[in-house]
Amino acid sequence: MRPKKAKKIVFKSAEEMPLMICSVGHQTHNLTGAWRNIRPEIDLGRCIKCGICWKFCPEPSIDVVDEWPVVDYDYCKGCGICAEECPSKCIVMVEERK
Amino acid sequence: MRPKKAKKIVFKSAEEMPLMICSVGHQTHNLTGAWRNIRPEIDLGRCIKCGICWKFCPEPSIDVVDEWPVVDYDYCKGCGICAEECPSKCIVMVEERK
Amino acid sequence: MSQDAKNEKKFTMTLPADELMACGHLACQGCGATLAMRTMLKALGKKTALCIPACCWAVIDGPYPYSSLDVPIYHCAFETAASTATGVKAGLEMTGDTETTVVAWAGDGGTFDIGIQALSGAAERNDDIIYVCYDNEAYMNTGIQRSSATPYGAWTTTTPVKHFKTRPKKDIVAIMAAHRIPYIATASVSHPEDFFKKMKKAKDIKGTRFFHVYAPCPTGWKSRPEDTIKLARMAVQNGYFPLLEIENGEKTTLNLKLKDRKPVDDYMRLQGRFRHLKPDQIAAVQAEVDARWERLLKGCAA
Amino acid sequence: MSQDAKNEKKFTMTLPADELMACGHLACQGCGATLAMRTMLKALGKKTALCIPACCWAVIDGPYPYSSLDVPIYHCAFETAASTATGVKAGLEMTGDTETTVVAWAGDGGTFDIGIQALSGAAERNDDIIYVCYDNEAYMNTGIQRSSATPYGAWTTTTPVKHFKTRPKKDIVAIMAAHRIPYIATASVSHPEDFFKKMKKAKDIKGTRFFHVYAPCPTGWKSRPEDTIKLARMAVQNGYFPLLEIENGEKTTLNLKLKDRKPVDDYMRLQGRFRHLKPDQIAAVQAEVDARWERLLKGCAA
Amino acid sequence: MVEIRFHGRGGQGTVVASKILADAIAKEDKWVQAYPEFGVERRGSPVVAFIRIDDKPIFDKSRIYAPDHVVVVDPTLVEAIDITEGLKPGGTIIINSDRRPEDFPFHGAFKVRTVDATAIAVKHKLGSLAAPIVNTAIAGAVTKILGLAQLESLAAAIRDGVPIKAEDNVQAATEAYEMT
Amino acid sequence: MVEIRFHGRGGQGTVVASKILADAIAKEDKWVQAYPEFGVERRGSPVVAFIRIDDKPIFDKSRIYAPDHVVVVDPTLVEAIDITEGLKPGGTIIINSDRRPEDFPFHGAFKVRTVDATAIAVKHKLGSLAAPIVNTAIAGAVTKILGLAQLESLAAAIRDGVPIKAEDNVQAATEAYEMT
Amino acid sequence: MKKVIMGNHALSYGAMLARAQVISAYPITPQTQVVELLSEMCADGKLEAQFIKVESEHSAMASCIGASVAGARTFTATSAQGLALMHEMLHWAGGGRHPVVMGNINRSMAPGWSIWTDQNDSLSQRDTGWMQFYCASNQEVVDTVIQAFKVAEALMIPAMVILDAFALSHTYEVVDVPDQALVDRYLPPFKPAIKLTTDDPRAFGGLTGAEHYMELRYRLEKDMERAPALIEETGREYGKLFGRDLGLVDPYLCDDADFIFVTSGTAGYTARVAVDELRAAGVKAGNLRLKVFRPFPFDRVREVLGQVKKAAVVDRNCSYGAGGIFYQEVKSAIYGRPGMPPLFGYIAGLGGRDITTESFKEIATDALAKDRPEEEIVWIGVKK
Amino acid sequence: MKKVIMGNHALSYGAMLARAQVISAYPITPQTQVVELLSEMCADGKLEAQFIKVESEHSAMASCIGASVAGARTFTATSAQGLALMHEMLHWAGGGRHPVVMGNINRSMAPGWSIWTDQNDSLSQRDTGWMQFYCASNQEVVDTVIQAFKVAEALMIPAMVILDAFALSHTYEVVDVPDQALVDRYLPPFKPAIKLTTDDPRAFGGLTGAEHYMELRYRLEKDMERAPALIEETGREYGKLFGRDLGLVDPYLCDDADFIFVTSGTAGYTARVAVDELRAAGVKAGNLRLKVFRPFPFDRVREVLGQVKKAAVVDRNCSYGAGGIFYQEVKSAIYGRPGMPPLFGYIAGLGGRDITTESFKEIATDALAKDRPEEEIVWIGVKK
Ligand SMILES: Cc1ncc(C[n+]2csc(CCOP(=O)(O)OP(=O)(O)O)c2C)c(N)n1
Ligand SMILES: Cc1ncc(C[n+]2csc(CCOP(=O)(O)OP(=O)(O)O)c2C)c(N)n1
Ligand code: SF4
Ligand code: SF4
Ligand code: SF4
Ligand code: SF4
Repeated sequence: MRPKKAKKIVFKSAEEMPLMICSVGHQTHNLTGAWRNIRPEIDLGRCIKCGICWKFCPEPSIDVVDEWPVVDYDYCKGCGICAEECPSKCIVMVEERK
Repeated sequence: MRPKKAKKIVFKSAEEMPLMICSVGHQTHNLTGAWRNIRPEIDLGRCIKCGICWKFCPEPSIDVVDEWPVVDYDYCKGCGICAEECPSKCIVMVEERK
Repeated sequence: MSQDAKNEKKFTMTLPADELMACGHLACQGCGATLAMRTMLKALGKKTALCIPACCWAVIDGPYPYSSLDVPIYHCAFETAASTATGVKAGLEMTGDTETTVVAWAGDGGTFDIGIQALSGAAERNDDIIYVCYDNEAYMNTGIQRSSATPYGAWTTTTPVKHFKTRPKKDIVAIMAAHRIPYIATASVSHPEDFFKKMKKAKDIKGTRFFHVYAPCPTGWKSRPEDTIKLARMAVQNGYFPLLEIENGEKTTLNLKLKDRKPVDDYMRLQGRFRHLKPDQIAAVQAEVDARWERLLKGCAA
Repeated sequence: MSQDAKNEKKFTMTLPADELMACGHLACQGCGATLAMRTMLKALGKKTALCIPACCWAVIDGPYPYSSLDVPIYHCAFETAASTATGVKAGLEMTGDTETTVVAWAGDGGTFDIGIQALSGAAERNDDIIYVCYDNEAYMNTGIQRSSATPYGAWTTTTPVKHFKTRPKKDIVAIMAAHRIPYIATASVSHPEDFFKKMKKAKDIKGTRFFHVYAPCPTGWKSRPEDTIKLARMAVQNGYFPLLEIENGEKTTLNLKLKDRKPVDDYMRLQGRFRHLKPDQIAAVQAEVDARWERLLKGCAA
Repeated sequence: MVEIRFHGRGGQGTVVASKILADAIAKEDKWVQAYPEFGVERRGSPVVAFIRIDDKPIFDKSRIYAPDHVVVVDPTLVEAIDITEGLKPGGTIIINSDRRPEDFPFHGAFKVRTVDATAIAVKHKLGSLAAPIVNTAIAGAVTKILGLAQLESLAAAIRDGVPIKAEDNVQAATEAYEMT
Repeated sequence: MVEIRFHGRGGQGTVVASKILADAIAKEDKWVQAYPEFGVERRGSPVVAFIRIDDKPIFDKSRIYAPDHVVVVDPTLVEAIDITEGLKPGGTIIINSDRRPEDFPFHGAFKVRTVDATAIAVKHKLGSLAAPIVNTAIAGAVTKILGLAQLESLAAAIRDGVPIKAEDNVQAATEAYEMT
Repeated sequence: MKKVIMGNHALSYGAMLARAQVISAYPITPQTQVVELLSEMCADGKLEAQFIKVESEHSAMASCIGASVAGARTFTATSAQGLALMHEMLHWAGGGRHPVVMGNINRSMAPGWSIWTDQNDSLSQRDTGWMQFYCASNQEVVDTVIQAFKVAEALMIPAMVILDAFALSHTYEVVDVPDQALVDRYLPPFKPAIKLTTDDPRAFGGLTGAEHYMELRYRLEKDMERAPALIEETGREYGKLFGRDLGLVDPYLCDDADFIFVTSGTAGYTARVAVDELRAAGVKAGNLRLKVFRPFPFDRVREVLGQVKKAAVVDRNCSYGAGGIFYQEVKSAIYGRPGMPPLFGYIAGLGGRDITTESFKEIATDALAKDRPEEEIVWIGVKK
Repeated sequence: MKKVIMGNHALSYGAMLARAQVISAYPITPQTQVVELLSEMCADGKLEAQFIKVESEHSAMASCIGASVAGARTFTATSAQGLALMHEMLHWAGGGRHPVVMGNINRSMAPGWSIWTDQNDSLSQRDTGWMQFYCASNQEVVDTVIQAFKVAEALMIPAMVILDAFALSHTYEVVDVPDQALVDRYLPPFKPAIKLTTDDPRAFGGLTGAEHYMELRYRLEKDMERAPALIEETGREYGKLFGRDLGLVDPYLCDDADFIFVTSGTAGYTARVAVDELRAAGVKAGNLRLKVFRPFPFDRVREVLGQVKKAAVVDRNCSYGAGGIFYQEVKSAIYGRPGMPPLFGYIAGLGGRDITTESFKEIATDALAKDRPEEEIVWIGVKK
């Protein structure tokens, strides 16, 4: 898996660009967390580690840290799938504060 | 059915041609009998008027004259289908004289 | 019977006498495709418009400024038989002609290969056209190159004997059936009355109607011109090209049940394009034909 | 269970942990197509090359000079997913790489409509590629226009409520089955393990393999982003999108037999695109789904 | 010539807001040009729209780089991106927010005005609680603050341009117009 | 420069005949150009082929309108079409026929020579009785009559260019060559 | 009646007012709103037409051709890849004399994927036998569609109405939408002399030998040559009815100019602003905007260029290996004519890069500093 | 080794000697023999390539592109309708920098159906970013295919090798078929710097915004501009190995000429015969045959035209509404240059109409009688 928060690419001249039109950087430079207007919050107390939120996240922005699900808010778009699918209903979607 | 031996079309100028690219004459101007190297000859004596030769001629160059099959040699290409299919074998293919 | 009695007797015509296709056209000797056109027009009559893409028929009809047919033809681009027909139908309707039957008339290449997308699109929209594919099993107009209708084993100029076609023929009827259009029929130049009957029936159905017509090509098959009808008949009788109808992609009817199907062997032997095949290869063809036949019977049962 | 016990417990992963698709991509919130890609790559691994035609995924991956995937992608023309993949495969083979799995990855428009000819051609040649169609039932990338995968009754910007789509969805699986390719499978983002299993299986088959993957699109379906998985699951459970496999166009296997199928009604109610439909119209959809289901059971029996 | 930039998110009707304003302005026989950012915005992602106003025909078809004013339809963007980029010194920034102008960092450098369009939209049952549709309320506030058109023109524009709940939208716009 | 026109029917190998001749001539380091009529000939329909010969490179790519000689591969064409069209006065006409030169109307106006290539082909079992393949026999006769090349060159050309029954074809050509 | 509409809807209104009878189209960004609005117009009965929702642009043009030969007034719209996919059928409509009218949104050709504007898509169709109109405002779009039908049907030659992606297609402008009754007066129903009908069965477009083909193409060219006069005549007629003249070119302050830009599309309007600023700065500048590119307006271009001291052609396109296409064709048009000015060529704005008044000033500065061009092409606003 | 072969087979031999690795093609008259022979070569193992028998030309070019980006040397051939159907993919190969080499047989565009020669098919592709080589003999065909691969791969720009229908495609001529070992020396295997591989995964051709697109296209144009020198250099290198130089243009007796024809394709050879006859009749005539049209050989054309008193461009094509394409581009190339001659334009030979030595004499007579052109275009050999 590519590094997160990859760096933005800036070409100073046409010569710097590869002759063929191909990627040289990684899209993780794009912090899609900014798209979110509701955020998932996981109550680990009630989490049963079923892995369902992880498996269904389309970004994917649920990481597994020390065997626990952790939302990466830099990328989570706030779709709410994890909360919807969580069998133990331990994920709630809360408004981003304005 | 269009007239046989339709006349050839000759345009003297571009203006004479219809603006759209469309036919103004009939293909019967083209006497395909010239393509033939063997010719069907029908022995009417043995013909049972079954209509099979007529129905299978791809040109079609078997006419029906007074209820008898008559080959139109102006167009018959000499494929031999009529002879092959004739149930009473009353059509024979003979070499065109050279 | 006496000569007079014979003179009295009427000449038997199992099809209407009117000819909308006249002689003078440019088909090869013994061309099956030509016979197919002749029969179809007898069924559809004068109020018919044809869209013909690149194919032998684009040549057969005759060069500018001539035509062999008594119905209007739009010679369209190779891949556009269906889409052009759809347009013609819409254009006629919007200008007040609602009766004319619009027919897309294409070869197997123009149907199975480069034209299948336009055909599939028209079928999905259920556009009100009749699509007829006359199948001579290769690109003949350009000099016998393989198409996806070319059967396993056949020689063509692009499937040389050393590299003969090893893929089976694309099953266009099954593909069209999967589109669930109102009417599909197969026909053969050896059975013009059957073709005529089906065409008459199709004329009165609304929506997309598809015909797959078997049309031997002596030039491309390396067969004798006089064998054209015989070959077509054999193909029907040995189950190589079954005559059938499918309604709404569901109801399949086999038009002639064959109790004892003949082997494909002698049918293939009459064609130069199969000359190089070894017995086991011919057996493979036989097996494929048998399998398809079984599927069909199942389909009819279902 | 005690907190310590819980701390001990491993986090359940029904799929490999490796991610070949990373975050930062441009999919909408709750995009099903994105999840489909994530799951497929888990099954195929690094030695995979993708040919992606115009579709949402051409945007989702990210703009030049970036990419979200850890496998090579050739962004190809809209109608060329299959033909480009065929070329890539041939090119790799002729330059010594025989292992890489070449995948054509296209939307429903790029598959059912403008890309079906290239797909049909590749299937007829049995080119050695995996073709995946992720189906969101319309042209979403261009802003929700009808495709031939759009179901009966659905609103799109080109099938406005007053003129909603009245033609049924094209049955791509039946069409591909008629091509008799080695392997066909359907999958749904709601059943990633099933999708994963089938993809693994397909990887080891030679020839043309086709996947039809159900991928809800909240933007285009006017559904809530969080309902994406739920909708996909309902579609599977009510028989609207059955999970199945077809081998050589013959052997059909229904992956989960449903004894009591749920009605499509509540599934449709969750989607704004169907809001305008009257009960009888929804009943019509139900009838169509039931009929197709019956055909499938027959097919399996056969 | 007046040039305004709008900031919002895909799906919030930012473009519609600018369009309604353009309609209102045109009704007063001014010349106007309105366009969205030329991009492939996805639902939720930040989007931009522009409008150009003049009392003679507008021939300049190039994009707006230095707007006179900025309108922020979605306040969360204030943290996410630099909404002041290119804004002319002394330009006005109108933000949909329940906070006070002073609460914003760029207050001072620019004229900041806030309007709680969300509250207004919710009150008039426009859109859902989770996703209220604020474009008409915003339009009302902007029209007033920048003195772009008469309330009547705006109301008329809304009646032409907004198919559903036209009157509720007119009221939302009016309330915003009068509040500010 | 010598220019020759061939008349035959689609499927009879008229083009092949001209091609074989061209090969033979090229073997003697002359420059040659051979081409079929640019048409969509169908089996059975009359077709035409041309060949141009010179001892320096040939730059003229236009078509041949006034040939020096005419070769008629299929005698039935003599009635069907005007095979003398454009033929240079005093040009030679070589016809595949069992009849005598005098039997042909244009005898006198032109030098007419006949060769029974069909008989030769049949004798050497080339093609079928119904459709004998006469192109090599014709080539033999033409080579000799017009003095285009040595028999060896023609034989070699046939061996290169005719895949099946090469030797029988060489013999047919030789017989025609020597007969005439 | 005044409306604030986007360029794409201006196309739809044009087709509606012209009473198109058959529409066959396929969606593509940035054209989609054209077909979406037309779908609605058909659904609401505002437009009595059959809308064929085809499966590709190739089929879109094929079915337009079919409908046209059957006698129906036919419209479609596309952009970039879609236009390119139609290429074979564009030759078909042109050579077959089918007066289809098509809207094309100028979008750059892939790869890489771009949805932004430049003219390479439409200009690569310059040899297909279509007339090409380039628009600079939404008003011009709706007016031109109506005129295009009139000219196309009079000459039996198809016509393309072209607008820049986003800069027009998605930009809302104030448009005076013509009155239907007046449009009906201006544009009578389509009644071709020859059409496909069973009453007079003909074969269209059959195999055409060397003895006929050239004459048919000669006629096409001769009719193309009649177009410029007809466009100006019908343009004046349009002016009488609707108060807006439509011509081949749109000269701005060229009469007394020392230096002019030669432009097209929206850049041709931005150029006017630059001209004003240059004049304010003391440069006697002008702008010649070409509205029609096919047929090429030879006479008008020569007229205007004959009276200026220097000119700079600004191309939002490039024919790789030959340079800017407008530059190439303008040079060709004035070759060998007395009193023509030094002509400078610039390429700007590819792939949606903006062309601003600054771009024009940069061009003016460069051109005014030189006696004659020193490079084949000068690229503006590119990181070299 | 000397062989009498048809032009189509010359293409096949060229591809075989270049060791093409992937061939993807679709049949069309008059190109069919190209693919038929290649099929046989693959079947016989004479050529180690994968031959993809696609279902359309659009797919042919798409699969060539796929094979090329994967690092394989790729060849295809087509004509007219097939070429037109590829149009979108031609832009793709050009813009994507995929060095596919393609044979195109010049055939007139339908409708009406024509299988006979003219140049409208290939010239309508002049804006797609391909190099274009026009051949006049079968020898030139085989030589040019080999050179085209070398130049295309060096620049990463695709190339089209073009020959007239029948006049070359079906005409048997004496050809010296190059020796494989020498060809291998001249043309090393294709080893692109960047290609599609899982070892270094990249996304090719993704969405390219206004901030990047123009630079990529600028690079394409700059590399195109390097082509003329490279074509001459590799042409001389070819001459050293095979005794036949290959250049951009083929001037015949131009040095001391008062009047020259500017020609291309087979007409460019027939013109030489006319030149000889004119000289015999006392007219100091010459002929400049353009072998390369893209990139346009600006310098060579200016050089030659700068030294003659008068010139007549003969076009076997027409851009409707603009005239002959070679005429247009030659005029454009010499505009504003000192000492350039009056240039006359003629259109001849459309739809397979023959262009004979008489045609050229008619042209000479017309041009020599006038001081400067009196009409935009003069049509030769058309029934007006
Ligand atoms: C786009 C395009 N590609 C190729 C051709 C050349 N072409 C004309 S007819 C033909 C073959 C037609 O085969 P089929 O459809 O089977 O009809 P048949 O000739 O066998 O009657 C081909 C390849 C063409 N006209 N257009
Ligand atoms: C030839 C061509 N026509 C049209 C388009 C415009 N276009 C790009 S993506 C798209 C729709 C794709 O729909 P689908 O395949 O269903 O994928 P989705 O966007 O739904 O993921 C269209 C019409 C194009 N790129 N090329
Ligand atoms: S809200 Fe959506 S994007 Fe965020 S973590 Fe949950 S599933 Fe992933
Ligand atoms: S031989 Fe053939 S063409 Fe002649 S009449 Fe008999 S069937 Fe017809
Ligand atoms: S090639 Fe075959 S199909 Fe074509 S005209 Fe001849 S016989 Fe008929
Ligand atoms: S439009 Fe639909 S398919 Fe496309 S990215 Fe958004 S959610 Fe996914």
